[in-house]
Amino acid sequence: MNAIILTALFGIILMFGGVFFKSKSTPKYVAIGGLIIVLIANCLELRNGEPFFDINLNDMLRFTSFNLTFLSVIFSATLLYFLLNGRDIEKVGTNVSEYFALIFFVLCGVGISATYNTLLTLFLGIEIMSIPLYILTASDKRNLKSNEAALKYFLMGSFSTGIMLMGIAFIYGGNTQGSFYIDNIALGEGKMPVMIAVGLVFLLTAMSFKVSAAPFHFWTPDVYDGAPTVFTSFMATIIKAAGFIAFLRLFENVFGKVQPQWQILLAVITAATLLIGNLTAVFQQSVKRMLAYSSIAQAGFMLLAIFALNEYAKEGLVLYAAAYCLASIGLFAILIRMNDYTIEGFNGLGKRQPLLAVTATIFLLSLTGVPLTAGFLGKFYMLVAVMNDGHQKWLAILAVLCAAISAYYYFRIIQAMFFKDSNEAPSEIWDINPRFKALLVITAALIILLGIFPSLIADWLHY
Amino acid sequence: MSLTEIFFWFLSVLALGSAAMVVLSKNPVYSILFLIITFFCITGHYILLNAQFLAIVNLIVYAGAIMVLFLFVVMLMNLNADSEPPQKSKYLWFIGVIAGGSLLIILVAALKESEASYQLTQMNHGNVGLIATLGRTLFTNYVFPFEISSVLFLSAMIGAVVLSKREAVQN
Amino acid sequence: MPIYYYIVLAIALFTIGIIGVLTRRNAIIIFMCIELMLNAVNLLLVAFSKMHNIATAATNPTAAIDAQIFVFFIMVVAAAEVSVGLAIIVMMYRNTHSVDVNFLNRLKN
Amino acid sequence: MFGYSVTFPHLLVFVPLIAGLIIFFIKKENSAKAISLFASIVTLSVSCFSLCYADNKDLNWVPYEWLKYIGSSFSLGLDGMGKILTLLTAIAFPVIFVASYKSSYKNANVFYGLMLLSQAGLMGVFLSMDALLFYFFWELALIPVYFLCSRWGGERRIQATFKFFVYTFAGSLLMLLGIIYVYLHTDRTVYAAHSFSINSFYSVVLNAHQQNWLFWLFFIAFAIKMPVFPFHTWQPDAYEQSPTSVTMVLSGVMVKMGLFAVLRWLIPVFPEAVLNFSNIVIILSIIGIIYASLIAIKQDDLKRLIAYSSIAHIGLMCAAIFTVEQIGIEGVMIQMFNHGINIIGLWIVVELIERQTGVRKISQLGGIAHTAPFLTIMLVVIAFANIALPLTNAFVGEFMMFNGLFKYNIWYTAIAGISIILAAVYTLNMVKNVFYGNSNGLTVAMKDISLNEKMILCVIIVAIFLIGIYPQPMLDMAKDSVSLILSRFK
Amino acid sequence: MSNTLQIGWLIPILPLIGFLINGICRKQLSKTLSGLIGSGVILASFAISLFVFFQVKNGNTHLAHYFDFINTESIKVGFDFQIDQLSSLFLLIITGVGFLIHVYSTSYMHEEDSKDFAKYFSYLNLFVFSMLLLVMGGNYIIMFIGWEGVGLCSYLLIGYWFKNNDYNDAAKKAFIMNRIGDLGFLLAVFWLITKTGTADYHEVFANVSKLSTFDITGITMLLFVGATGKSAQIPLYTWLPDAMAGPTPVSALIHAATMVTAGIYMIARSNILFTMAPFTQCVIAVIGLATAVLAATIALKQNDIKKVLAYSTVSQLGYMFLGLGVGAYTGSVFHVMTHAFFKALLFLGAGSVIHAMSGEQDMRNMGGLKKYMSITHITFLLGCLAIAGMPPFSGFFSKDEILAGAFAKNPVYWAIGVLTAFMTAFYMFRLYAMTFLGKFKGTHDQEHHLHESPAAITIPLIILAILAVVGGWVGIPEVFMHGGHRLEAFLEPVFAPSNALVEKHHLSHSTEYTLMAVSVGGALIALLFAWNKFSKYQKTEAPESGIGKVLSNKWYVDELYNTIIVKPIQAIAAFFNNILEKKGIDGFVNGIGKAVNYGSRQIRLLQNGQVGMYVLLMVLGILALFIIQLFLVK
Repeated sequence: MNAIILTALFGIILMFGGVFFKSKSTPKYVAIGGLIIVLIANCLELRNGEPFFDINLNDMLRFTSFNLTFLSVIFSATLLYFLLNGRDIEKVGTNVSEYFALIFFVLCGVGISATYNTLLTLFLGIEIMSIPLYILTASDKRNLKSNEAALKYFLMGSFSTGIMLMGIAFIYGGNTQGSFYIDNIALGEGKMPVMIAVGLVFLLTAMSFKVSAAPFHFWTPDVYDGAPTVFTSFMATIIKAAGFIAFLRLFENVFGKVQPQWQILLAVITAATLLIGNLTAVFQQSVKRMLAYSSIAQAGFMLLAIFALNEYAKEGLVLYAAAYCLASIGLFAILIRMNDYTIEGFNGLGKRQPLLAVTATIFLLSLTGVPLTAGFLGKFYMLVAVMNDGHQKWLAILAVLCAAISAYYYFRIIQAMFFKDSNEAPSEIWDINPRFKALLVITAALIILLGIFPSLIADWLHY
Repeated sequence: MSLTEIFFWFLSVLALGSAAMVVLSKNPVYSILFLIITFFCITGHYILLNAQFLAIVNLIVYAGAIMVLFLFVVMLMNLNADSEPPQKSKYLWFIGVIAGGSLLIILVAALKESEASYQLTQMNHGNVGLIATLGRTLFTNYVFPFEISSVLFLSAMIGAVVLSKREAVQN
Repeated sequence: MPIYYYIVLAIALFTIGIIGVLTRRNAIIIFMCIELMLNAVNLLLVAFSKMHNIATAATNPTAAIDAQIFVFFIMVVAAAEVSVGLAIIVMMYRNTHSVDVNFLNRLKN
Repeated sequence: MFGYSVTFPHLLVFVPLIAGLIIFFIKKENSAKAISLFASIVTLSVSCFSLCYADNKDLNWVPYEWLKYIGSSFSLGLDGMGKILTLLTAIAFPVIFVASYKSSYKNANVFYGLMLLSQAGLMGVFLSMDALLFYFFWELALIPVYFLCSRWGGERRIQATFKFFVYTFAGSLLMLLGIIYVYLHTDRTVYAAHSFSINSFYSVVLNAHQQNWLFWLFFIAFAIKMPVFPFHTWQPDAYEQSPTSVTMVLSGVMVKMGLFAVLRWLIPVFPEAVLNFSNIVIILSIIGIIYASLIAIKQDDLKRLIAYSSIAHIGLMCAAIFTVEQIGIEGVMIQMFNHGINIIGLWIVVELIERQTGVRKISQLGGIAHTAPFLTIMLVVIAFANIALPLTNAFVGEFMMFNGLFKYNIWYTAIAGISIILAAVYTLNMVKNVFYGNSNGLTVAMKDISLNEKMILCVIIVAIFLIGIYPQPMLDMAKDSVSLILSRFK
Repeated sequence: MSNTLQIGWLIPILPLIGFLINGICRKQLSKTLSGLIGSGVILASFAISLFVFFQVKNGNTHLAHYFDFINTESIKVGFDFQIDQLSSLFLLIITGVGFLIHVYSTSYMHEEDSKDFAKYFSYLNLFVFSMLLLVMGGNYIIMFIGWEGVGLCSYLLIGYWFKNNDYNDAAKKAFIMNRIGDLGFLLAVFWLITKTGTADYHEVFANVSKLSTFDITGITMLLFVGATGKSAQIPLYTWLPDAMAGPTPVSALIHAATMVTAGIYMIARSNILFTMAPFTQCVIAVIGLATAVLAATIALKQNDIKKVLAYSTVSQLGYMFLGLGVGAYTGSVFHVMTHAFFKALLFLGAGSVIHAMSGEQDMRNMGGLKKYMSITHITFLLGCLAIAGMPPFSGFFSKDEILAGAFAKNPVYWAIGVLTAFMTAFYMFRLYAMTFLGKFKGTHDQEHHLHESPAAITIPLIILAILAVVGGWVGIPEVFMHGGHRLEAFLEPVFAPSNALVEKHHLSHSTEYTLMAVSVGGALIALLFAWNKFSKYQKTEAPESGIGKVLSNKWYVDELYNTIIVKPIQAIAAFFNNILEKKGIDGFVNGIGKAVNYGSRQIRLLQNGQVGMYVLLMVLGILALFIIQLFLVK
């Protein structure tokens, strides 16, 4: 609760601040400060379960340790994102504080869609999350790529909204309670009615769209590629994670009991996502676009959690999200500072900027899922979840093979950085200050730390 | 065949027809007008179902504000039949129609089976749709969503401003 | 009036909307088709609400009302979306003097 | 997180680990070399101590709570088999460092740091008593080697080592699946529903069908590592392309990981499946033995030749393991050590030659014996040890392994035995063309080797004869581990 | 030390020490010093061997256990020495002849510079060491250690002049052919261990009754394969003639006196096994005979002095195997001894000739040497008589015993054996005549350079000559003197078990006389014929033709092996290396990578940048999901 209110509040403050703030970098500091407050408030709520505000929610949101842990993970990731990319957000355009405001509104949406307890709040949350993103994507107004991305994102996004609403309608119509409350519409054992099934498929489609699972992923590469890289970083990590928590909670709480009846659908979607994501990433030349595809591939891995829906899955999803966010944010932060986004642009980075190269390597290893990095434990949990679920073991095998493929494209960057020398003039890298380096090191350290002691996060869930 | 049913069939057919025309008509302005007709029909359905509040809102918000907005934009860009981008290759068109059609068929067929779809709907009486009822609920039980949707509007507003404001010279 | 008719009607409208999205190239028209889809949903929800008003009034008195309020919120969101969407389209038109969605495809593969 | 008493295993892992991490920050090349050498010698002494002070059937250790809720614990233990291999690892690295003391690498600190990290990883593999931990170290050993190879290797290094990496990575991921599956069938522990500890793995109950497909998940990973025909194609390229001192690690110690893993994690966990498939595996290995030996005859590059000969030897060990004969497995235990020693010796000689003449092509060399008699003698001794001449270490191992194989099947032994002839063929060819005959322009200028190299080679030779003449202590060391493994088949 | 024979370990250890000293400080040692050390250690171990021998003669045999070599649950191999009649006899031969040859070498190898000189002696010592290990070993594994050790040494010594690649090839060939035999040996040992659970002689021989006939036959056949490798029998004999590339003393020691007789020793040692495997015995006899004939025929046409001797060695070895085959173990061992004497003598003599001819080995360029080098000439003549089997020289007795045994088994064996004997006499005296009689056919400065060899060469010649004459008298057959066969009496305990199994069929004296008469007479005729034919031999450039061509080309056996074994293997290897490995397996592995790349390039095309397309695909996706959910999932 705290988080939702406060984010909305700071969003508004920043929105109006746009008028008053003189210096260009004030919004950033306000945003960072605000986010810290939000984070603290959220953690406090997680600790003593008491929100600051007393509002008649009519049980439309529900705050469990799981949700709140997840939220704090997301907020800390965002904080890291602000710290790493604050200056780059300022570079996007003139309306800096509006961008920050929008990001806060997005976070508000994330807060809602992570804690929703009725389909209404789910719908609102996702919309509040998406609409500001359309704007952020379009924020580089003169850039046609940005326009195109925004248009595609918007059209397909609202299309998926339509699909989702259709689903909700059928769920509502199909359940005997005639309610939108998760608890009321939660299905019991036994074959589910056709209307519910129809609704399920629509909802599944919509959620898959939000987490960019194949075959509903087509917007992802183009949008991520076209959007200003700072915001790509935001969308590819934090939003995706939020989408997954919404997805997970919906399917766990509503359709959990009839899992066998829809598991095959998720198996198909997951398999498709893994294959398409990994395979397509292999051939990309632009790192940015490659990362877009890799985000699809990673989504494929996270889908395994929703496929399995057991304790391992939930715990693992949190870990995976954390690991994935850390690594990707770090990687994007480095990417933003490159002039040349192609893989050749990374040639010889190991010589020019050893520290960047090393940290980037750690991020990439984590994404590949090499032990001692958080990424490994994420994948590990996912595999445990799937194997534990028992059905469709081939999915696990497919997953590990895809992980092997992913090594193929992640390591291309490593090779470029260390083992290849830049033949032409080194594409100069701008604005690498000690603070930035320190932050990168901290991020890398966090990844390693989580890789060795996942309990730092996982134990929270056992409270 | 009671009056309600007659109305129902009439409105349905009209709605579908005009909806189809929205897709088919070359000229964007016509499309908009057909869409408005469709909305009117839907409003009619609301009235049939005695959902007065929604009927009003639909009329004002949708058929009114939103469609006007559309019309305004189209006029602004003065789009017309010949400025319309040439149609895609025919067979893609077919594929589209077939895909949509089969979706329709599948759903209809599937739902035909379930007994749930033969429950009756309460026509033209029952007081749930009245403004009083809805209003009370909206400001008691639904106060939170109501408030939070303001965030939505704020961001929409920011968006509109940020996107359509002419930038000073790009630095 | 059996709910089935409404379902069929709503799905039909919905499908028409989808077909429109699939086949048209004018961004505005596509957007309108999406609005059409939303309205189909609204209609369906209202129909359902009236259905539940008979079926489950006993167990859950607020069932019917919830749905109609949901429709209200859908309209709210739709309005917001329209403002943003049209803004984006206008911006694009400003840069390219076209509303053809296929006009811009720098981003591919 | 970490517990109270620090035991030999922990020292063995953490000394190289910490030293490696430190060395990254030491810019001066010589001091980096010195420190790494020092660290490796410390490790060696630790393992020597452990030989005396730890007993041989120690499978129970101090488990440090690690991933409480998954049921994995940071537990290292040292048994006879572990001792042998840790000793090998501990010996290998100082030897490598001294041998490569002359050759200087660009940013040496990174090089030596990575080397020590890989040593830590290897130690961990040989010591870990927890499946998940084992997997951690398994990869930790791989990653540094990947960087070493593709940073300091030959001109085709990037493709070669990348192939090597992806190949092994895919394999180990499959193994991970297997581990998880077994894990999910273990009994619950205090905190967690299941456990990764080796004991619960040994006591897990799996039906024949499960064992059968799990067997392959594990075996493929290990087979790629060893490598066994037909999973071997990464190896010659990797050996050829990586810097020699890394090749020493790869072939001297790393391939033992596969064999070790089979002995510790495959055979005892899936006895039924092992009995089912032993025939297939042995046939594969024997094909590999002959195949590799024949190919070795045709090689012109010294490194490739040794690579293929190594494939042949490993194949024999693999075959001997799967006979599940007491004598065969014991032979493997000792042979793992011997092969490590011998092949490192061979690599050292190769590196000395390459460093002086700059070529590895057999056809371009010749008559080195005139200019470098000492080197020649050493090479000849090591080469003959490599083809298992009696009174050299390899003879004991191969004798026992062949004996075990013979117990399993006469004809397999006869066919595999052909390899000792082929081995003689390619080894003698190599000796003749590289060292005998008349010296040519390349080799005439060669100088004989310097003191430190002499010392190292002498150490190796001494080891060769020591074990060759009096192998008994090492056999005793291995005894308990072997009987533990075989106890699963009673 | 309970038993005085426990000191047996000194015998092999001394040569080892000599090897180490010579090997390690070969740079520092002067020639004389290294020569002294080299021969000294052998002399010392010869002394000890003598002591041991007399101990044994007084009936004190001993199995000395030193330490556990391999000791596991399933097998126990001790580092044991078995000191009994057989081994002690061989000890004498090895150390005795070995010592003489060491002495001889000190002078023969004097041209080498001191480093290589020391190397040479260290190798020689190493050889003696491993040979001693071979004969003293108390179980098959120790024997195998020696067995391979001698192979190694012969490799090293043949390739002693490693500048010359032909020599290296010869060395390689020797080693590899030995390896083939060794494989057989090894398999036999495994078989024994698997069946009897041990490799110790006494236990094996004790449990031999437990073995099935199949097992015994298999084991013995494999052992025999080992023997053919080491003792140059068909089909593995071709390495021995090439081995003449080594220095002549080496040929004398290794390829005549000691190493090549290892096979005979091994079979004699495990005689009980062979006695119980009649089939194997038959095979051995036939192979031995065949080898004898084949080698003899080839020897007829060789012109290289050492080659002739080499082939005669092969042929004599064939004799010994014939002896083993027909169960005349004593005879074979006897012949090993005598052969050691006279063949060593002949080789050394040849060596001295070559020395004098400054490296010339072709007999056609020799002749009339008797007036230049009398001692060599006399001793050589005695050697020739001995090998030709003229009474009362040593060769006569041993050969006669074998032939008698053969006749007892099967007259055909005997007939062929005798025929071979004639050929032996012929080619030996052809050699003798071409070398020493007639007039010198070499170049002028060769002639000018001719001289008798120094004492270090001649003395061993003389000693060996004496032995070659009297060596046979330890085995005088019954017909001449009752109880004259001391050797048989001495070796009796070793062969007792076999003799117990097969009843000794005694030939009537008259038969024996006739046999001897025939063989001696025939040999004499062949001898005289060769004598006067080749004493007036003139160099002719006329190329060989017909059978002679075949013989001088050694029946084309090498070419045969080359085409049916070496070439095919090379071809297969090439195929594996170039096709199967590169294209096949590795191709497959890389193929996967390529496939991934290709798939990636194709899938990218789905992403064609058009919203319509995307939405269409989405809708199709939804359709698919609906179909699965509504119609497939039950």
